[in-house]
Amino acid sequence: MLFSEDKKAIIESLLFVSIEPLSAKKIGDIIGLKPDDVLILLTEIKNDLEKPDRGICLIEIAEGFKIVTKEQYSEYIEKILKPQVTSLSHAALETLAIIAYKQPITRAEIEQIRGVKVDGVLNNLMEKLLIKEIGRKESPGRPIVYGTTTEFLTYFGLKNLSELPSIE
Amino acid sequence: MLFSEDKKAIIESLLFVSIEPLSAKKIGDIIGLKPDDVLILLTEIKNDLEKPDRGICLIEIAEGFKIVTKEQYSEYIEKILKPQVTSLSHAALETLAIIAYKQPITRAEIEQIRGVKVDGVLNNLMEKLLIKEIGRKESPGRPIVYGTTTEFLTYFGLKNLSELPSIE
Amino acid sequence: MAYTISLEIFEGPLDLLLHLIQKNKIDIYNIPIAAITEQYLEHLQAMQELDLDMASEFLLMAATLLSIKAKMLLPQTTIQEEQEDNDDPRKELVDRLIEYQKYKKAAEKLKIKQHNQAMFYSRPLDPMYLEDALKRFNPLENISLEDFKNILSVVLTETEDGETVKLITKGTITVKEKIEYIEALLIQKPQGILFQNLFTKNSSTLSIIVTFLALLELIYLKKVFVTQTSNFGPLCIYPITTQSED
Repeated sequence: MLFSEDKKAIIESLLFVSIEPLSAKKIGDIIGLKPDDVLILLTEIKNDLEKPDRGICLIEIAEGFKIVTKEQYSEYIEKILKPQVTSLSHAALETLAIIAYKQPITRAEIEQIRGVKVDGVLNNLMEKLLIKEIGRKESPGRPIVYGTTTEFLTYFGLKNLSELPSIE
Repeated sequence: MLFSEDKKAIIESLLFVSIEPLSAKKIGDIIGLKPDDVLILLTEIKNDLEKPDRGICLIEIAEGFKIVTKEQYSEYIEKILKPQVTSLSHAALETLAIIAYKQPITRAEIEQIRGVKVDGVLNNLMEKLLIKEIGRKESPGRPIVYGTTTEFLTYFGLKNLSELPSIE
Repeated sequence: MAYTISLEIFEGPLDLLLHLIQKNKIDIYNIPIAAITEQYLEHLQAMQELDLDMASEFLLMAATLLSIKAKMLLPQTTIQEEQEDNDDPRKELVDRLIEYQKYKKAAEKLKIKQHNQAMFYSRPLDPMYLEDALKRFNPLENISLEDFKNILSVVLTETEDGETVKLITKGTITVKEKIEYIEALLIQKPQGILFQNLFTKNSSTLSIIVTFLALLELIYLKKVFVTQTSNFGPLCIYPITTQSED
């Protein structure tokens, strides 16, 4: 074994309590290892969890790593926790898709594509932390431009924006 | 093996998502096993977690079982959770500085200096144990006066208030 | 009513047009504009009769369709220089429909991803750990005594300059809005949220009070539960689970 068992144990404990996905760099900073070495240990943990007597798994999501329950056990989990309702309206999903693929984008540009006003939808998406204002466009009126957040990636199970499904 | 590996995996997934301790009976009800059989599997899980490359452990608490991180890793856990704890805003720091140097001071006097309402900020500082009510002023309405706490001194590593740098 | 309209709510004129195109199995690049315009206007009529809250965009599109229809009825002879593609009055509309359809499909794909991701459960925030971290947390950690002193000096100088800062609070915030806000956040963060994270540092007192009232209402409605492990400890808010404690 290259590293002390200790390091692997610490990584497990960190993944266990963290709400946000943890990057290899962040873990490395905390436990004093290079990101590449952290990645080796993360792979070991990932493999350990793949055994059939384990109920959780390590996923790569939103530029980091996170432990979650295996999907086949969701029916049991839902006897303890409320199902994670997927409550985005059609309008919200469409708007979110436009922002995700065309960010940075202004409200007017979104409205041009959808053909309807989107003020309400944008507020709703911002309250759900799925989008945020990421700056202003250098054009008359300097309109606000919007982009997606880390929570957006987590919500849709994406590692990063390049994993968005192809639309062509 | 007495039971399918599946059952053990489901128990792990349930323990993972539950922050409340789970009783053997409750787990049994969910996965369709007798409490005694659940106990056997819980013991197996407990033993698995005792290995030195694991960062979490199974504890029995309040008539139930719960997974927690191993105590020796708490210093690392803190580093992960710290960002969750909001640090002081500029408004809070300003208010704290005014109180530190001008104590005992009433809310109205602080507002006079800062030019804005400070109710929220005062509550925040009290919640963080940085200031406290230290009495009432002998003036109309007998307003509450505020001062700093022992914790405030501790955080700055001061023996007493006279060690605050002079502002002249 | 001569025909029954489905109560499908269209997200806008483009959505309705795409629906008509699909229903009629029409080639999007060669829309029979007269027929589609007629159907579009019928829908508009029905929406008005049903007193649906119809946005002005629907009327604007109706005008656009009628204008295209009129152009197509005119003889195509006038100016010979304008070539094929450009002189089809439908082109701009078709381009918009194609673009819109692209994102409609993307939304479908995202919906599937969202659904798949909902099968994975995270561990909720455990207040026990937070409590522990808070205890050892020094809110003044990164502030030197010198900085601290300077902060006061700046405040005092500003006051002497007679500069008054006016706080303009935003209009009314209703308990209902805050309830919706908290519920939305909890859907996003089913593992729980800290009470203090419901505000920004700029939140007004009114906003904080209204949020607290909203939280009380949610507790009363049994939609959330709140834990606090010690006096002045952090308040954690969780969505109510379906199980009953035994």
